[in-house]
Amino acid sequence: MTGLVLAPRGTFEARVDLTGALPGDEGLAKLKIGYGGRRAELGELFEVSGTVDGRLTIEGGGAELDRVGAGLSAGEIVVKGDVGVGVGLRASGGTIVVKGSAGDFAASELSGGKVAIAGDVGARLGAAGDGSKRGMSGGVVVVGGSAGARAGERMRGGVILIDGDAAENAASDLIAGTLAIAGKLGRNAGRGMKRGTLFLRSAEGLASGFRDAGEHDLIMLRVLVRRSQELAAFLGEDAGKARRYAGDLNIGGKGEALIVIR
Amino acid sequence: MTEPQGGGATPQKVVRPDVVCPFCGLGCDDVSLTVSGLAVEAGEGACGRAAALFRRGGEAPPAARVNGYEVPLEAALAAAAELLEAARSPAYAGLGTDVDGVRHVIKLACRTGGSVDHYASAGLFRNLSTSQRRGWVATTLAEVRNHCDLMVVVGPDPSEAFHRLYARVTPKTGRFLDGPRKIVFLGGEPSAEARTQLDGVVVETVAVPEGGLVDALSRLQAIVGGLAPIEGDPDMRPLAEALKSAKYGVLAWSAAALGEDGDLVIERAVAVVETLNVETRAACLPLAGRDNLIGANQAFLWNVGFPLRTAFRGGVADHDQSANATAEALKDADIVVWISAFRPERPPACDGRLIALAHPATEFEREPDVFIPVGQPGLDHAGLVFRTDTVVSVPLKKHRDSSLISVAEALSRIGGAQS
Amino acid sequence: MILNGVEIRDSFAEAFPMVGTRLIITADTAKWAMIAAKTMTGFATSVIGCGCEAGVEREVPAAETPDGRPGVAVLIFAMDIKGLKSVVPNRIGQCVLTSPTSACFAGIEGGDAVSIGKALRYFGDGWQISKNVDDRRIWRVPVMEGEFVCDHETGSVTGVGGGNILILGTSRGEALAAAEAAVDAMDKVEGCILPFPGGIVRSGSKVGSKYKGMFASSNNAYCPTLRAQGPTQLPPEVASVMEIVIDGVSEKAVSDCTRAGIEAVVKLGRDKGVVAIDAGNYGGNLGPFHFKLREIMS
Amino acid sequence: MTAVRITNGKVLDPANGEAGVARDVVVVDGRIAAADAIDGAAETIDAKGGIVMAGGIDIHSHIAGGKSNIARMLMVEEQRAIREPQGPFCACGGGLSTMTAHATGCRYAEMGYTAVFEPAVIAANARHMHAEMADIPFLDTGGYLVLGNDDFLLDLIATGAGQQAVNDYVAWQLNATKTMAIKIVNPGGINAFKFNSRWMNLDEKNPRYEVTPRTILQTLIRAVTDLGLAHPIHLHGCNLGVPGNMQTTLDTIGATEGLPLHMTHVQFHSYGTEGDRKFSSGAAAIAEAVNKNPNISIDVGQVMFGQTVTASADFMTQHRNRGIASPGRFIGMDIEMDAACGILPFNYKDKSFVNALQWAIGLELFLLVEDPWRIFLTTDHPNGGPFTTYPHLIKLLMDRSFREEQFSKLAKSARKHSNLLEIRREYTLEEIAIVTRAAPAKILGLTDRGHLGAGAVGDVVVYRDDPDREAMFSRASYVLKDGTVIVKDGEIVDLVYGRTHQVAPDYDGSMDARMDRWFDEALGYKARTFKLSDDEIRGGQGAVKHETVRSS
Repeated sequence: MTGLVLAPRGTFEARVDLTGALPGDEGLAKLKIGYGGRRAELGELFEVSGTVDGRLTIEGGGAELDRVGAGLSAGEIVVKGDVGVGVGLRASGGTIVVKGSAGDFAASELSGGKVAIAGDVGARLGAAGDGSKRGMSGGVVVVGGSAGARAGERMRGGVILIDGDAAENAASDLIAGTLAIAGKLGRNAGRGMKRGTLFLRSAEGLASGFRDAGEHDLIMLRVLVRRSQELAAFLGEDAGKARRYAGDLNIGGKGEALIVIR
Repeated sequence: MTEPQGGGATPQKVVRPDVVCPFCGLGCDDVSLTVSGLAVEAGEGACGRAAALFRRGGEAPPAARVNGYEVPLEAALAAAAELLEAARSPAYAGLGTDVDGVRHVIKLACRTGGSVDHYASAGLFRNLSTSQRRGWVATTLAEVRNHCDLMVVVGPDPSEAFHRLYARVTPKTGRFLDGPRKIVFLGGEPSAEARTQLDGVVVETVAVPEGGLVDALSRLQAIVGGLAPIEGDPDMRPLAEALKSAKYGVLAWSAAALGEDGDLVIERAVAVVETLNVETRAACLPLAGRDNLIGANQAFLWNVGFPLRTAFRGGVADHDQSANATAEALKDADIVVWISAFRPERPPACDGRLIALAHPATEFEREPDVFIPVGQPGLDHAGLVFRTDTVVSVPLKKHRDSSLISVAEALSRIGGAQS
Repeated sequence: MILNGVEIRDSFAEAFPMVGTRLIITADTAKWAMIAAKTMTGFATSVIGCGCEAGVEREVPAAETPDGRPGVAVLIFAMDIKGLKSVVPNRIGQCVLTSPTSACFAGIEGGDAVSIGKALRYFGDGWQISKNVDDRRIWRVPVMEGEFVCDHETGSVTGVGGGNILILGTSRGEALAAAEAAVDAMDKVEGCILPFPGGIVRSGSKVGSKYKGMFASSNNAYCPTLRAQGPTQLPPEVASVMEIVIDGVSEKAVSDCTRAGIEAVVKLGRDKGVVAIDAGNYGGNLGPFHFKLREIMS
Repeated sequence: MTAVRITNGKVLDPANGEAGVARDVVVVDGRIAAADAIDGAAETIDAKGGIVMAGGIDIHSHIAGGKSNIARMLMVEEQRAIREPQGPFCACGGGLSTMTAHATGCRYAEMGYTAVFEPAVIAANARHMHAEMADIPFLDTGGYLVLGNDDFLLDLIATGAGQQAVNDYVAWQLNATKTMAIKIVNPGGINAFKFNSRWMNLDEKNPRYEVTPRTILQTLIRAVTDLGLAHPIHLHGCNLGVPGNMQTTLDTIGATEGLPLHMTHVQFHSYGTEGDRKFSSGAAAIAEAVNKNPNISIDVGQVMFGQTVTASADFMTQHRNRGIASPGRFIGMDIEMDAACGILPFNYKDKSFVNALQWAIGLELFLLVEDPWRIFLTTDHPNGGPFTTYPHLIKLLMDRSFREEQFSKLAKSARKHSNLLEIRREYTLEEIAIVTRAAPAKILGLTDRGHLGAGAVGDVVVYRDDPDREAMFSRASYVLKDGTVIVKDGEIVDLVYGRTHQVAPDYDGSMDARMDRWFDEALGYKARTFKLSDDEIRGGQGAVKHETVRSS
């Protein structure tokens, strides 16, 4: 079962906006997509093969490929390479797997489904887009590498796990949801956090408005690791105790950063 | 109004009073210009920057150039049209032009495709980050001038960019003020010139540790909203009390000066004002308006429906504030159309071709493929620009005969040659 | 039908649909899980007087609970979903939230949602925290001992209430012993509870009364002391009758439970003083579920 | 000479008493000529089976200016979702409740409208308004200047400067802003909000100037009467949207003392306080008052269900309503000692008691006001809903069974509170022609518009006589603007631009000096910068200046 396969016909000379290229679309080759300052038929840029069966594979990929899987609601997209900005933008379901890295606004305003990116992601992972009040509201995002600035900005639900580092201002103005960062934090993580949970390895990099609330045996942790494979992998299956930092207290926030004691 | 001077070979010296200044967005209209032939000197009313930007020697403007060679204007326009015809991803950048110039950028970009951004839009989009998301309560220059009894300047002194700000909006007296006006600099210091303008106004400064403005405003927001935030430096309680008891408190800032976290600073300042308005009156004065930035954005909104940083592809507009920012767009652009009619702003470095519709005095790091010197709106031709408060727009007039064409005309002719 | 000397009467238990849910109550120890479960299912013998019928379904091993701690599954039944939505949060709030180390989870999916944490979170006075993982929301309500963790809501199911058997014995002691044996066996059936004290009700009732406002009253046809004063269902050798009432999540669960109970009683046999097994019904016109004893045992 | 002959159609021209007359309409050089003025024509349009009317005129639609731009910015989702397709005559605009200038012109033209007037020009924003209106294709436009909250005027009244000074000031402002009528928005209330008043009733004094809305209204009614403006004061009254405001509206009618007054979006001002929710329809009482007072005209401001954005100078009211914004955003601005604005997205829902009742109240007004020459078809675009809903609204008015079917979908609680089902009236085509063309032209004093008599402008529409009136009015068969065919079968086929209309009454020259001083002191810039010049209107074309009694 291979589904549809898109193979680039050559190197891209301009940014390609793949909005609308979703698995399950019979007429993919005729789809008008943005190519630099022009519009082009997808078939001009990609060789389209295979059959529609809910899966779409993009061979090669490339940092020029913007908005891959934007608006996805079902099915699977696999990119055997990098993607540009806005991968999984406002998707509500399905699965997107990127074997390479992704640009800015990956999984921005995601409301469901799963996005897995093997490499690094740019700024504003899962964040709110222009003019939107809220970022990602549901679903799961797993990043194998590191994330750029403002990961999870204004996020209000769902789970983001970052295996690598998160640059400055991670979880800025985060409303709710769970953001786990295995690596180092840039400065001011969690600034303006209203609610929500950060899972961290160390408190270094937390914004100034966080205060240590001590070590606790949290039943919640036991529940989370049993309900989420991804969190189990991150927290350890026997997670139970954590040091809790409350914040951002500068703004009267009720969020928390938890450092799981292993 | 005119004062004929001398005669013979010396060009007639004409003094033009009450000239509207188009540069910073305050829209001062009491600048006096002395024009002798092509030479221009700003006198009374002009701040230092306006004087420098209005100043012209008597020399004839440079000719248009293609690949560094002087050519007739027509040839340069044709060359530009040809380059654009072949372009794949144009980036229209700079955008320092009047409303008419922006209209023509839209028309051309709609045809050629490509992204459009203004070179000074960073501050605008920091403001939009909040105004578009949650809105705000804002005010205009004359409201501040007459109503505001307490102004809080958030961050660096905006008068660095808006030279005559305080003289214009916070003079010693205001129509509805009962006592002296007070101005608090939060996390910034008034310049020496600002202090002179603020003579008769009670000036206070509240120092904020480096990088601490977001947290300070967070605490202010919390206190005004009835929460009890943690203690921090500075103590924001006195300012919160002052704002609550003010009749018309204004929080002002220059978004461009607020740095990378500026959007977060602004969001908190807006929240403070929002909360204050439940019981008393307050408003924001967001300042960002250099070189008709606001006018360009306004013209975009009514013509395209989107703010700046919009790209056109096959005639369809797509708004994306990060992807279509000039710096991002340049990574992909094979041609940059640099537009800067108000000042000799240098175009950014880029790999692609460069068409410059630029101020005659522009010094290029790299010779543009096509250089078309353009006139300055409000000096070489009439035009319309918007003030920083977005509501008022001011008419610019022609004050000398320079033969320099307007951006609108240049683009219109490029578009005409192209089709 | 006679099994091991015990008559299985040609009768049937007449049962009604009830709406029920299952909750998994956990705690640091099995002891505390059971205390919380017992407390929250207390005073829930009959929907008539208690608003619901509830009981412990089974102990759940730590490996199977949502938080990996020892747990107890309880079932709660009410006459309709509205009733269930009112009693469930109320009982959890009073008896589980308050019980040391406890947590409370949904034990059933689908059906109308019944608020648990969704309703109880307000105890947190704004300090409550919700976590939504795997499309399931849990609430963390700060309490003096730590945090009370509770699922946002639980599902519900239309089950069966009022399944029953009557054990007719030759003496009070023998009837009770037989009923206890039945309860032991019936307890092992999943999906059922026996809501009465120790699973047994000695005051099995008939519908209605001569007194206005009484919905149930002494089932005089089965009262041994009244056998001389009207129609009786008791042969002369029967001196005592015990009833076991069964509520279950499905018809099958009730049927399985009924069988398990009868089998246990039959195993004791006539020698241990069990004369007959009967069941309570109202003539078959009121409840849609009829558990025919002989069919179940055939 | 260019000439177009429209033949075989039925002419519906109520202004000239023609109700379905079979005659040719001939347009010569952009103006309507007698049918026999020329032999043949360069172009003949066969309007067989069609109804021929004058171009539609919308007297109240917020199509341009700062508040429209704020709305566009706030509703970026709508702009993203609704893009105008690229085409030879279409630009890159979009939106619905927040249409771009180009889209506004296109959508109106497709429906057969050729003139639309912006009812709220804040003087400080007039230049922007004109710049934006110049980019609206197809339509004649003009603006009504918002006065009544400007500090200069309130100061004149408060200091007893006299009616003459007020008249001079009003005339000065009309000249400076190149507008065509005077609008009052929440008289004195917007100003009072700057001094932290939250409510303003008709006889309540402004906290600063101690002037009441009644005085402001009467003073400005007197001013436009003295100046001889064709259009009466265009009033957005006190207490917009407040339950019980029907009494304010009735009192306001009383305050006119028989002088002409146009009351706008009256639906929002016709609320009672009956019923368990303390919100009820006051339409019957308002309609009765309108019927009895021939000096009063109204437009309705019908509420139509769906997402829109409300944009008003009435910051006081909008600030009060900020909590019901949907999506939850709100922009307010105090503006230049002049007025203010408040922009608030809103989603009208048929299952909402209040919204459903608002819908019914609007229709009740339409159906209970007897004289179609004094009521105008508006949704107060975009405040009650986008103007693209007009065809649907026309069907509601013309088709009782359709109206009842729609009524049955409303929230039950609202149905109980409306007597809409008792009203049997159905608008005739002629009445539609009156409320959408003839009457608007008349109330605005546009003598050469809204009719098809010789000399009128060549703004002509041919509609297919479709029994489904919504379909009929959605896409005109032909639309001519100044004699040029711009729409064919509901599609734009050519791109032309209309003109801007203004009045320029004379004023005493001493007002110039006074305004110079006021601008220098209060506004902080020059009156001469503020004043628009003719060469700023439509690329130097200037405006069409209409006669007033005191004309320059």
